Amino acid sequence: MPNEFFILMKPELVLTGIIFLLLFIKLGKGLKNDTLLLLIQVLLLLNFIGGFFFNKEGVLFDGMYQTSALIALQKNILSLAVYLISLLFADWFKKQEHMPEFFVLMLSAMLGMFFLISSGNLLMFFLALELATIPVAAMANFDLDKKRSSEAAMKMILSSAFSSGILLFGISLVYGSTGSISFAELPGLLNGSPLQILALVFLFSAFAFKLSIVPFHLWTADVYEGSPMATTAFLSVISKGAVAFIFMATLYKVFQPMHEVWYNMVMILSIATMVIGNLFALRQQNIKRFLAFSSIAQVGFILVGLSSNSIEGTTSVVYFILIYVFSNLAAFGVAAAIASNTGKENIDDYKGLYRTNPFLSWVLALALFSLAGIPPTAGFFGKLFLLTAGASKGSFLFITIAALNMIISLYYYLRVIRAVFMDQNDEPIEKIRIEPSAKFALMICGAGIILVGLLSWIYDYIQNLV
Amino acid sequence: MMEPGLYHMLFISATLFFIGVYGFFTRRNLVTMLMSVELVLNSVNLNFIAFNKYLWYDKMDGLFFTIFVIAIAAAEAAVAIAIIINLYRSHNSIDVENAEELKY
Amino acid sequence: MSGSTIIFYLLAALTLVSAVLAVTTRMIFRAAIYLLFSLIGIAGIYFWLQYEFIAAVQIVVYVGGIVVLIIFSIFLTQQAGDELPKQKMGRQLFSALAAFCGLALVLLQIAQHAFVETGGEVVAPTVANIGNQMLGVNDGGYALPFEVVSILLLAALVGCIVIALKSKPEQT
Amino acid sequence: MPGLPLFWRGNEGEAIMPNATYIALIPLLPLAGFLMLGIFGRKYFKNTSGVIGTTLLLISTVLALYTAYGYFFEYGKIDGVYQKLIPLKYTWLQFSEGVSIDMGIIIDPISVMMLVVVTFISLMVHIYSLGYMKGDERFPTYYAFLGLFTFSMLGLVISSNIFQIYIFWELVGVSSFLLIGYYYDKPSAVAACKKAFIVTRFADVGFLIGILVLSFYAGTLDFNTLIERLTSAESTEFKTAVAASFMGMSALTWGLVLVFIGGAGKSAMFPLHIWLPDAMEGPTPVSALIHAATMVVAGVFLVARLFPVFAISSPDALSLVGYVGAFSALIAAVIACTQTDIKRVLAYSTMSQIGYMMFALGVSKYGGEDGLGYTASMFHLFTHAMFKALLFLGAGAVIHYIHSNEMKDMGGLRKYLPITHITFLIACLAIAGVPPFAGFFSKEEILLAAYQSNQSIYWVALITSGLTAFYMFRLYFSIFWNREAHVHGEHKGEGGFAMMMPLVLLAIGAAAAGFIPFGHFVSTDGARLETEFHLMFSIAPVALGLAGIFIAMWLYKKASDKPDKIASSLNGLYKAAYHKFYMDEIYMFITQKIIFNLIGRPAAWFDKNVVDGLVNATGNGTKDISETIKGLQSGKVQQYAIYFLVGVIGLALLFIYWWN
Amino acid sequence: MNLSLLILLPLLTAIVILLMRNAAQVKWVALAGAAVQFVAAFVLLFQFNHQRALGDKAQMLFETQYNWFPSWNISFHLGVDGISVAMILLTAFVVIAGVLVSWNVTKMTKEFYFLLILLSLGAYGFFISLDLFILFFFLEIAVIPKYLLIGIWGSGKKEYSANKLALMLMGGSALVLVGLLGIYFSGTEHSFDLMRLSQLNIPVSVQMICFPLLFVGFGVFTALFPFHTWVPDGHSSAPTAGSMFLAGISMKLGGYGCLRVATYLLPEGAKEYATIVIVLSVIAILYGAFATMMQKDLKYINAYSSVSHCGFVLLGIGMLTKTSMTGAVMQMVSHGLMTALFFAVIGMIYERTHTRQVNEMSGLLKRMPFIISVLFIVGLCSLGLPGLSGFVAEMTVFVGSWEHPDTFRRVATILATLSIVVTAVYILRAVTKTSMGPLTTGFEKLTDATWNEKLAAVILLAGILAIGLAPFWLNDLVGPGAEIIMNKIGK
Repeated sequence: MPNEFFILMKPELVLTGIIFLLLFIKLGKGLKNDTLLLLIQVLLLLNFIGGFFFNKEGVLFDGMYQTSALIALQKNILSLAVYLISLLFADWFKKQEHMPEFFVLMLSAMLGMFFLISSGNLLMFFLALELATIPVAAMANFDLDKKRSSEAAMKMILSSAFSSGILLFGISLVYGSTGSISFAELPGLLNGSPLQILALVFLFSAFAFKLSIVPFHLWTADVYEGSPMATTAFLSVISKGAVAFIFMATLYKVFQPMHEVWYNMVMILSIATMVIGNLFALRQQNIKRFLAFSSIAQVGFILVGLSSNSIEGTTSVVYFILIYVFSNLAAFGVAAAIASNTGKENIDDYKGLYRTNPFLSWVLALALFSLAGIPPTAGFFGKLFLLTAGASKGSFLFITIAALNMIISLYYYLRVIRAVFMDQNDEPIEKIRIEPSAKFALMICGAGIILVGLLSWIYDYIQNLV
Repeated sequence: MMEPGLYHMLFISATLFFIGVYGFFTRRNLVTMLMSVELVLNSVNLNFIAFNKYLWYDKMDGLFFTIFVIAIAAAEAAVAIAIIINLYRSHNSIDVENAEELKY
Repeated sequence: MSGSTIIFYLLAALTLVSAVLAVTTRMIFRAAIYLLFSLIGIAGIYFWLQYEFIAAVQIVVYVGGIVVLIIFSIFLTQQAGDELPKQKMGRQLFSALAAFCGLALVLLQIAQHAFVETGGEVVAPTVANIGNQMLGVNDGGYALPFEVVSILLLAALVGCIVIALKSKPEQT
Repeated sequence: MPGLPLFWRGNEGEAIMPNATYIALIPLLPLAGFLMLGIFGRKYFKNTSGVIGTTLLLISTVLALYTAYGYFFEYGKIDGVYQKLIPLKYTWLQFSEGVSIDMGIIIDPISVMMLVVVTFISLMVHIYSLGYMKGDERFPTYYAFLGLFTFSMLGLVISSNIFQIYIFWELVGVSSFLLIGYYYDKPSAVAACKKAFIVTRFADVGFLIGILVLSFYAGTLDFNTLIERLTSAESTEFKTAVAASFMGMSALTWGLVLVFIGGAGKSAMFPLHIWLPDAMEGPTPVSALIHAATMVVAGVFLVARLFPVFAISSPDALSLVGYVGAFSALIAAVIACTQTDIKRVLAYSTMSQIGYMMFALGVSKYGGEDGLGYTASMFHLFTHAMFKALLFLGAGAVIHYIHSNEMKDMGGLRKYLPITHITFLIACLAIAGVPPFAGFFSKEEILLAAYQSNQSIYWVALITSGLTAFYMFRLYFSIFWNREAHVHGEHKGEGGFAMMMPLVLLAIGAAAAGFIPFGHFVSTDGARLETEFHLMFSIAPVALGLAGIFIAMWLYKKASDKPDKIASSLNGLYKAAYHKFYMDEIYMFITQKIIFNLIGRPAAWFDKNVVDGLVNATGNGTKDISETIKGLQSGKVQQYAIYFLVGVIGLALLFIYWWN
Repeated sequence: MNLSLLILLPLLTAIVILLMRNAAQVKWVALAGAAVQFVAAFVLLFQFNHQRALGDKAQMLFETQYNWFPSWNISFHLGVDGISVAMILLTAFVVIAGVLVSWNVTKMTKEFYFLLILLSLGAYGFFISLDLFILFFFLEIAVIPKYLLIGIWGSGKKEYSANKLALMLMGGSALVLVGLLGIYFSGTEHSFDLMRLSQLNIPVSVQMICFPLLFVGFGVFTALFPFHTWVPDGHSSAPTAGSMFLAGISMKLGGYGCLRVATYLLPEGAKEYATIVIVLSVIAILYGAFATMMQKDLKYINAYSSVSHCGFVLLGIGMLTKTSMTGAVMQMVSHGLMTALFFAVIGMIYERTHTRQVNEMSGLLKRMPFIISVLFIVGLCSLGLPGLSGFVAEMTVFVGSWEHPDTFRRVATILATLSIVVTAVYILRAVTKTSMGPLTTGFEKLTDATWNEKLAAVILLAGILAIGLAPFWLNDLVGPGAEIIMNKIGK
């Protein structure tokens, strides 16, 4: 038992270790930011690499905690993302007085997500979700002297408290009608009665809130825009990824008896999410807000794949999120590099960027193409497989609407491309000095964007784990 | 009047829940909004306890849920209040209508 | 009608009426006090249900912790005597309508649902039972959630410190 | 031709085949000239290109004459009937089973006759141009285009496949276009070449559809097979083609009428003639070659090529040919009487004469004596090529000398241009049908054929013949007599040997060609046709012709105001004829007002505003929606929560009460 | 021949281009790459013919197959039949010419050639794909290079045009995608493999839904009315090589897709919707022609005329006879070469006169005989002069269309033939106005074509003439492919 305990909970334990290490360092006040950041980066890299080894399938704490190869992979995707974040926003991190605290918060949230993915009952699920949320609200407020940052944090904490209330109400109804909070027992107890549908809707809305599914998405853009870039990236990539994983697991496993209900729910909300996300993204000027709405639309796509309720669905969602990590982080990384050097966050400021910063421009272009689903970037494969998985249910109208939404999304991605490559500007952003670590991370992202799609074994690898 | 039972509890909790929700919708002061959230969480706690008491008395899941929710509520309130105070410092107001710079 | 029933109804009335007042009064300090009453009412109901431990926790955490925190923050951010700004009428009406619809829907569903009951043996919510299970690792033990909550509280603490304890020089 | 026998004699019982190699060379040599001069001429053959072109064509001419000799006198006949021989056939494009475009050579009387005519006239024009175009900036280009035209025209006449003829048909069209637009910096020339191309193109669509119709029913594009299948009443192809009807006419008739429309376009039949007068913007030798002697008779040739089908299977279509021809002949003659540009007069005259050939075909029947019209038509084609080329070249000499096309700038030139004068006179006599010049014989045969078969056409033809004599001599007298010449000193003579030799050779032809016993060689069924000469019959046309000549002499020999007086007394008719019966205006109305304004402009407008507008509206609409719903994201966190709750309630209602 | 080579060569070229240091090196690398590819295309042609002559009757030759996404049953399956070989030849011609005419691009040369080669990569891949997934992959790969080429190196309202093009093409491919997914899930065996699918019988109900999706989707690429409006704007704003690639290659992707995917895999759908296809294509033919008549910008003229000419492609496909389909493919090849050359010439003229307005030029023949001669030839090809490729293709379509005895198709054919007059009108108007007449003042100093322009023109002309003068080789190449498609459709 003890050995198994350490092996199975390895990711969480490692993360906890890092958190405490950071706290001790902070208390000791021994290290400069640069050194510390390097240390953190190394630790996170080790965490990521370590994630590949000693993975075992198993259950702990009477089913409260479960893990499997797929879950390990999902956690590792998140680890990778966190590692990339630590590289990409190095410039910003170094300027922070409270950098260790930021990482403590971020890694706590990560820990919450790990528990979330591994959670085996509704209580663990709820606690992990809160652990994954509350520190992020604090992270959102990290630009302490910016009004927008506080506003964003306020919106986040209040909205999420509200959504927690709804979620809890839903959980209580599930509990009341079945008497169980265990994921393993619930499928046998759910029967699709109206009250359970009501409970499902309440639960669903909480997931939807975290995933920014329309109409529960409204906090997203404001929080993304106001928060520091690193927080935004964390929210949009890691938080979303983790919730998508557990959402999928919950729907596929726990609510399998009610799959007809949630299939339709997912379909309707998917369409609404794509359409609304796209329509809002059309007219955004701020790059973070723009990426916020774009990520909302992306979630709409994830839902398409998710709706398939099949192995292909799981695989394609995990695959897509892997790709999404690379693409979105690359976009945020470029935006961060520009913002931290010039303070410019508007798309119009990007005009003529290519003339002065070709590297950033190409990475941004790759990232946006990948988000738009243009070959040969991985985003193409990701989206296509999501659609293919979704199409297996045979709803042509749904798939057609989804496919047509790709056009709108292409339009606004091209708007950025156009600003970067085509528009004339007498005063383009000057040549930016990119942190070496950020440059390295951008290269990783770029390579990921290209290779994850073309190398088909990655997809097969995921499929084998499912 | 009937002997109080499950449905009474559920009625109270549901009503409390939506009173909290109403407060959350209408209060302009951030602290009072937070108070409304506390009402909401309390109503849920009551739900869990009621279910545990009347239906699923063979285990204590509902009870534990309540305990943890209380803990979470505390943590949430703490962070929320920290954020509100910070917001007050920058805005000199905790009126929610004054914090809507981020929109559209 | 037994005495306990009357007590229950009184507690329920206290809870609900003070909750309504808490979300409607325009004096912020009074709102906090009404909230306090409402929470005490709920604690009373827990007592009534013979969940004394929970009732105690409720009193300690909410009344002793959260409400105090809230009152503190009110003092920090507001002159206590000020009237709260009034919400727009349309918003109020719409909120009331939405909340009422929600309530009606939920109550209707609850009322229509035939709840089943476990036939198992009653486990008394004594402190001993709760304590054992809380820290147990097997057979429905809640050690893991306990740990998770501790980390959450730690993180919340760190967050609060960073946010609220803003160092002076930065304020310029 | 050492080593190359004239023809292959196969084994006993097999058909005799002429040697295709040298027949193929006839068109290919001018093509070689075109390629060589077109690509390298500007660089390497700046001055020698004329000689190169002419030499190549001389070889072609010799080969053509050799072929003619061989065919008519050596091997062409079997049992007294000239055969349609196909010495070469190469599948160029296979559409489907049986239907393919073949590049082949057909050797039969008319194609051989045309080979001779085309090469000979072309040679004359080549030689003539050596003098006429001397010093021109684009001399090599000119000869290149001439080569292209000659190639195309020769290809056209030896085509063994109806699609092959269409191919060369288009090619002569384009070479005509290029040559009309030769003086490309003159806006009128540009307009004229465009007009010529587009009008004939319009007719070609008819031809094309006709081909499609015929080939569909015949199941082949090969001339011989097609004719065979569509003329034998027993064949299934014939039966279906006759049985299928559309708007009251059989499919076969439709096909033939459509093919005839193509022919009418190229041969400037009414109402598709409007391009021909304008085509005179090209260099005059070109007019002689293309717009008088060869290309414009392609329509006649086409009808002649398909004559058995017309005559046997669809008399309706054939009579249409006859009436259109007769009407064109008359109307062109009337217009010719009023024109003052000498080349335009000749152009209308050409149109009129082609009308003759057309109606001669129209009044003919198939086989034996009844086929007189056919023979006459071909005969007239032959003689007309001689004298009309001569007229144009003569006119060219005049224009070369006087630098103007207008009659009013001319007069009394007989002293300055003696050779031109004489040859021109011979040509005029020939066209007027004065014995014993060539035109007399061919025209007599035509009139006889018309008389025997269709009286109304005969009378039209007779009147036209009188008018012809009148306008030709009006032209003649206006140029060479009338006023005294006022010629500037810089002009030197008639343009040298190069220009005079063709005139003389053609004059000999125009004078003597009539004596060829044409019926021996060319007839509907290939058998020998004896044409008799009816003295009594000839009196009327000859008398009319002479009358025309004398009226012209009375009016135009001396400068006077008589013509003007007559013109004003015939006010309406004269004006109408002078304005070519307003055909151009009608066309302008149709193209500009109807096609451009009522179809083109609305189409462009529709595209820009409706179709494209819809596309843009979709884009803008999306943006508008986006702008409209931005209030959803109001920045108020409480509103967000309200939407949240509304969403939850909505979903719950939807799935509890409706979708379940 | 290993067909992967056709994809690897451009890929290699593109990578090498990225590694180059200066513009001159980039140009030569691109040219070398295009030339090697050109040779490879010919090698393919000869080997293909050789193989056929040896009696290899397989539907597709040189098949190669690698597993790609085995869990989706996707494989990297390549193979060619005569139709593909013809399209590859076309691409090779256009690419090398496009590289040559872009010799003077000075703005971001490296990126320009990189995108050009990437675009060609998409086309090559598309034409040899036998798996619908990779077919779609290559179809979409080509969209963004077009967008960037227009947006960065274009002229006029380039951003608008680039956007419109990218969005409309994406719209088309979105429909294609849905159609492909419909096919994929139609049977019990989920497969994207073209050969496999052609043996399965896709249920009629699926065909009825998927055919319009696929046909319209691919149709957008090939200017199906009313989805053609990206064509005029896109072409006129694009840089010369961009227009050449767009009209010469890209629009053909659509036609090929309509034929190979929509019609071949969904024969019942094709029959059912033939009427609509024919009506739309006849509208495109005539309407495009009439709209062209009103244009004043040379590029717009050619762009609208492309709408009209591509209508013949769709007409040929819609008529569903072997001959008409052969004609459609020939028209694709012919139009590709012709329109590429046309755009090349327009580009040459524009580079010298700095205007494309027909009204602002006159008499250019005097100053640039070579360019204008080519303009004449290509104009004549466009209006269907025998001896040039346009004639052959159009006539094949006409004859093929006429093989149906019913009145509707007859009338459609006749209406389509009428367009050749309108074509003559606008082509002659444009050509004569620019090249003939008195020379516009200010143009006295203009120079004729440079070596690279001449070479580009000669290469394309050679292609046009090779088809125009000796169409039988192309016919023999394409015909059997069309016959297989027809056999699937049945009579």
